[in-house]
Amino acid sequence: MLEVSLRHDFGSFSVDVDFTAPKGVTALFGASGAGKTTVVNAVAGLFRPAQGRITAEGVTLFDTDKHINLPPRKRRVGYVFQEPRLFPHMSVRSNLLYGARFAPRDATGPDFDAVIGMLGIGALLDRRPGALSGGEKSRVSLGRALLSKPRMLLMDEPLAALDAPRREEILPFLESLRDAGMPVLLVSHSIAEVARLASTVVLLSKGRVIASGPTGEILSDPALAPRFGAGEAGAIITAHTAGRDADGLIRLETAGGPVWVTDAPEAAHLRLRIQASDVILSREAPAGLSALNVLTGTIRRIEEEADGRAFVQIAIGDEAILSRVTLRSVRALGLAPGVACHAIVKSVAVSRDDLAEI
Amino acid sequence: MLEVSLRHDFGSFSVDVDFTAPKGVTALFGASGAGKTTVVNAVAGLFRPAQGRITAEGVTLFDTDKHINLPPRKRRVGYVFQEPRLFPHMSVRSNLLYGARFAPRDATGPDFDAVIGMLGIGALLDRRPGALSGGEKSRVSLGRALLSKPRMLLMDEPLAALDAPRREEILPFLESLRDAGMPVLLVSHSIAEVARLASTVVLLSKGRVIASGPTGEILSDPALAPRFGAGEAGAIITAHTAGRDADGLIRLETAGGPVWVTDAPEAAHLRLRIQASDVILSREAPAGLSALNVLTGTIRRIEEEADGRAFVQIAIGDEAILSRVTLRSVRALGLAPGVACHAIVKSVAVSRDDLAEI
Amino acid sequence: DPVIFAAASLKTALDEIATDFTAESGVKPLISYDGSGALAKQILADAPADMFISAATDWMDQVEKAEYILPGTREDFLGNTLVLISDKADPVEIADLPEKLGSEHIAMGLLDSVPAGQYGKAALTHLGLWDKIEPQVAQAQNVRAALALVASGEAPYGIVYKTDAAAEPKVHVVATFPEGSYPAITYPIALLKAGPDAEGAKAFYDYLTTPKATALLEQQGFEILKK
Amino acid sequence: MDNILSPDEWTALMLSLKVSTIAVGASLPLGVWVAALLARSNMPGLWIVNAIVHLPLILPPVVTGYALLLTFGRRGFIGQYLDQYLGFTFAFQWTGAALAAAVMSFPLMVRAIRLAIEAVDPKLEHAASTLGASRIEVFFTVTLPLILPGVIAGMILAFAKAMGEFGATITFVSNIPGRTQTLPSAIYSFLQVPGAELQAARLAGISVVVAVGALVISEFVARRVAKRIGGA
Amino acid sequence: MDNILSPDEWTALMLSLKVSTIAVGASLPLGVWVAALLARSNMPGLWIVNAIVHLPLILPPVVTGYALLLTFGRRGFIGQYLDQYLGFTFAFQWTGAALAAAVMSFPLMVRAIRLAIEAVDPKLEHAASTLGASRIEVFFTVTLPLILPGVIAGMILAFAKAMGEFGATITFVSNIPGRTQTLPSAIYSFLQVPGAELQAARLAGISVVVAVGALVISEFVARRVAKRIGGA
Ligand SMILES: Nc1ncnc2c1ncn2[C@@H]1O[C@H](COP(=O)(O)OP(=O)(O)OP(=O)(O)O)[C@@H](O)[C@H]1O
Ligand SMILES: Nc1ncnc2c1ncn2[C@@H]1O[C@H](COP(=O)(O)OP(=O)(O)OP(=O)(O)O)[C@@H](O)[C@H]1O
Ligand code: MOO
Ligand SMILES: [Mg+2]
Ligand SMILES: [Mg+2]
Repeated sequence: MLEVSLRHDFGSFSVDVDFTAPKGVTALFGASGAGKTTVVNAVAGLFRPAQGRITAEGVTLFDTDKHINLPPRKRRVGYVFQEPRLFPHMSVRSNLLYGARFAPRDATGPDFDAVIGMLGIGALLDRRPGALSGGEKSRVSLGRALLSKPRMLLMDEPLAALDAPRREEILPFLESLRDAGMPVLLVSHSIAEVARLASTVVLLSKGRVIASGPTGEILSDPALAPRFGAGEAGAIITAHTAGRDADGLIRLETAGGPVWVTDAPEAAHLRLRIQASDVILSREAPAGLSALNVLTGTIRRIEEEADGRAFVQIAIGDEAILSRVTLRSVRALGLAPGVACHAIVKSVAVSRDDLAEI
Repeated sequence: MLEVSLRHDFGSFSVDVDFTAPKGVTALFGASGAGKTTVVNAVAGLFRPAQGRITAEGVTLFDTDKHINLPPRKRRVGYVFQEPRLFPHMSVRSNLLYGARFAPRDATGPDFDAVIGMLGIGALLDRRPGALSGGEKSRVSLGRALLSKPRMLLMDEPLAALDAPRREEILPFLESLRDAGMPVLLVSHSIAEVARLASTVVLLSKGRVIASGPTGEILSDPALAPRFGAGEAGAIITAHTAGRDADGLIRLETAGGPVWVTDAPEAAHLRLRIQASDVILSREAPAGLSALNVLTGTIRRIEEEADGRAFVQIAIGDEAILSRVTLRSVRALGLAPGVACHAIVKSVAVSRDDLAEI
Repeated sequence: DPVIFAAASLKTALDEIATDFTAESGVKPLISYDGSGALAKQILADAPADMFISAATDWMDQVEKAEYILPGTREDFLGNTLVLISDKADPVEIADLPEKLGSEHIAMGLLDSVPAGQYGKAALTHLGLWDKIEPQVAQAQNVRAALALVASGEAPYGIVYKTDAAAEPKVHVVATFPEGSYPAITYPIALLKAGPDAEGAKAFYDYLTTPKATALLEQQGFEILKK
Repeated sequence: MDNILSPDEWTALMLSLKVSTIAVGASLPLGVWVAALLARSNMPGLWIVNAIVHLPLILPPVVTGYALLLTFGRRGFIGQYLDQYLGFTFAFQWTGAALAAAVMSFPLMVRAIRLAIEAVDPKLEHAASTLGASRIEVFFTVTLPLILPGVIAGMILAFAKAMGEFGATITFVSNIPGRTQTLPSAIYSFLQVPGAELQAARLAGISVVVAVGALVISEFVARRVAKRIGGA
Repeated sequence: MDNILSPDEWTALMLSLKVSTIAVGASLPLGVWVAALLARSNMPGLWIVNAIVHLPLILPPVVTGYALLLTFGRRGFIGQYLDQYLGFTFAFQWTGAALAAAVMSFPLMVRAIRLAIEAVDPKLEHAASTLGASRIEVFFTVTLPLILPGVIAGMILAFAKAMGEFGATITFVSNIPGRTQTLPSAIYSFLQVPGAELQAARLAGISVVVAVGALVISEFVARRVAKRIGGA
């Protein structure tokens, strides 16, 4: 549980932010210059807002009214800065181990070897930061924060400098930390990352919170879609693991019918993100297609866009999925609210990134 | 035309790279630590390899045999560094204008106001870099290189720190530069960016070139797919603009049939990227689907993957598209080389990012 | 071993005498040379010295007034003569000095603080030349620096002690100031209360008046006042 | 001020200011150049330059004064040519005092500037060079502005040293009231006169006020410059 | 060496080395602390500290020596208590020479270290603080290692100055051979005697060799340290 409320005026820019993050991963999302780093710095204790109050897990970190301002070291946040900020005079190993020596005896954290392996920095341990590549630096910086045995992680675009395969090796690790109960405040420009990791999204714009709430709600809100970039909108529905078939596919049950995926976290209940642009609609039950997943529901709402496209929201049980189709298809198929319809989703379109434990 | 050939040994890491980039945008792609920045630094003249030769547009920039080593300023490359490297003692405006004063009289380059507007940094001109956000810094750094009236652009992950909407405002600008004939060497971890901008891809791994060639070929090679990250593989086919329908959809003709998209560059001939995970296969001609685009062809090759999925390559005229489906579907539909089949692609799945002028 | 504070101009002679003395007695005087003023100030700040040889009476007066001196040990020890030097050998009439000097400079010790400078000023005043010469006086930090200015050709003339002139082969004595044109130059000597080795000091004090020692001093150009 | 200072003392103060200012101003370009050389060049014989620069610090000032006399005196092995061909001489001139002050304060100035240059991130200079700036242009547009606080620190150290320098000065140009008698020479004279301690203290006080004034101003300027560089 | 140097000169050389080393070593912690204060603190009265630190540079050395005598002499207003309660006295002891050398070289040391501290990126210190380090821990684990080249520069400047210092030393502890006669004092004595230039030059040469040796070694060490910090 993280409660942030702060106000500050930089002259040319002012922040006025209030939000509450229940638990798990909270994503700060917003355009460049929206104030994300400013908020994270305030939580870390590196920036002192003119006015505000910050509490984390019941501990007051900062309160202008009560004149409380815990120094950064007492906040014990593992901060992955937007730029690496490695200590240039220490080897990579010393950088990584720096935080551990200041941690309280009873503090726990991930294992050194596990972190090294996951980040692929085992070969760099005796090098100095000056001789590392950009991505290597940012991995070491991530490792340094993880290994400081923090009570909370603050991560400002930790994966921005990394290639996709490397990112996919790191994400499960962050998930496992989250699942172990570590609160995380994450700044990211990647919807996929946010959808996969975050339970709460706080959307910032020009120093103000313009939306905040559960990830599913925020991401499936068609009105907010432009903020996330073209084609990133999508709904999140609940799925229950129903077992693995003989050919290795994993069967999930949803309110709209079964969904088969190739890879999923091992958990009974999952959040399943289905990107709107991945959903094909059909009035008749489709046959003879390579796509295995056909969810059945009723059209609830159609939002026409200016550019010849529309978002179609299909109610599936209590939940809904989104499909983005051309207006031509809307007319050709006679789609309208109340019409029953089938949503076709390829198994491979649902990637590991789109599934998260509840 | 850029020819790079260089060899250097750092002890723990060695580079041995040879490639030729015909014209337009050349993307350097590879995992973190693969040697991308090292190559770019060598082209810029900031890193002097032990052995090698670099020529750009017929000018020899570097040649160990001939003892040629043009100083960086004579190379006139606009280098967008991986980290911003702004001059801290100058205002944003002075940073932006820094390069122009050293450019030869007759050098041309993009217009100041156009660059400012495109980057959205008009409000920052009188600020100092110390007070900018991470993304603001990287935009200014991009602007500084663009405004130095270079003969060639070197961009090391120029858009990594930016949000998707901002990125989409910058990409068309880079496209227009490219189309105006500016050679560009681009480092990027984003397949979408590479597919959209680059005509040539050079794939680096551990200091070696493991593949290089036209973007379409490299991206549709199933063997290379894991390097790009899950689900990013996809083929590139040629399309010809056939006009705009009454409902605003743009009709493109391909060897496999018509494709409708919602947005496309204004050009007669286009490269159309179709991501493998976006393609649904069907033996019968499908009907009653919201997906408008059905390409017809013959299965050429099926590459089974270890995890229950397969890449299916479908020949369409001289070209080919890729589809990624589950093995279950391969069996259920009886897919095999030689079998005729329909590839279904949603119009909205083809985004502006997937289309590029030839 | 006794600590001796002695005016810097005595260094050459005194070092030699001390070496002989050590050879004979086994006592090694530790001699600290500096300007008389600096030494006097240190004595006034309780410096652990057994003996003081000043180049001027006023500093010794200060020390005596503050009761640092062993009563009855102060004596006028040495005398010196003021001479005009030049880097050329031609003798000069002191009265012609203003003309000879033209726009050039004459090197002297600091007029307010270096005894050789004070005596020089007194002599020139007495001879009625001071007003003409004053603007051309280059005041050096000590006698040695004045000598160097003449030896290096920077200043064509300088006023120093006869003992100093004798030690620098590059300068020549071109005139001697008439006796009486300046106060007698006396080097008072005294034993002090505060030193670590009163006995050794006394021995050295006595040794200084042995013929062997006085011969050395005379050889340097000093006049022996205390026989 | 007139009733605090005698005309000679007043002249000495003015002379000290002039000498120190000119010593610092005239040696600054050379100081920056030598500092840049020491900080950035890899030339093999550079340690000799470094040693020579430090000499005035290592040697008692009087020795430096003698060395100056032997070099730049009217018959010195450089001085004689200056005199002969340019009719220029340092001897007994305030210019000589300025030379002595410059030489004595040079190591302090160089070290401060050098430390500042070593702190400049060469990556910024590289960036400037890719933008088309030549080495000299890079120096003047990037390096120099970034080391400004260090240059100011070097200047103030040198100025303070110049205001206090006396051993080399008096040996080289002696002490001619109104021409080469700087404040420290005047103070020294007083210290050698029985009972003139108060006068010496008074002059020392004035010297301190002047130098501390310069110090405070320079700190203020350096902080503003540093702030501009740091951001905001 | 024995045939080059008389026993007294040999003693003087050894004394100079001892005095300079101890002066630098003993003032280093204070120097680092004062430099950190001046570089980072915003306390209002700090300019006074700054001024006091610079005083020995501004004043003629003899004045500083005299001030030391008045302060730390056996009847000085601090010295009398040291003498009375601790039985310890600086005046006319080699410890006094070390004190004088320390005081005279202090401004140089502080300025070099201060410049180095000002060049440290506070963002690194912030990073350390988020990792749990207290201010003191941050200083010792991050700031201090980063300023090491500056500290070395400060030490070598101070050492060179201490090796050459003589005005304050001779005034404070006199020039007693074998006890308080440092190399510069010995040189000075020779210089005051006409015709002893060669002996003075010889001692000056030895002084230069020692200090330049220290200089070269320190440069080497500083470069290595800087390289370690810079990368590779
Ligand atoms: N001076 C050096 N000494 C030793 N190794 C070095 C040096 N410079 C670079 N390297 C190594 O060379 C490799 C390639 O570095 P480079 O910066 O080119 O990687 P990159 O492909 O740009 O990676 P990234 O995407 O992380 O920026 C890295 O493993 C790096 O550690
Ligand atoms: N000290 C300052 N003075 C003035 N403006 C500032 C200062 N610090 C930050 N800003 C401004 O506040 C805004 C928010 O900055 P912040 O670093 O929080 O952005 P961000 O959301 O992290 O952006 P990015 O994604 O680009 O890193 C920016 O416009 C920045 O220029
Ligand atoms: O005390 Mo002296 O002998 O005039 O320098
Ligand atoms: Mg930010
Ligand atoms: Mg890189």
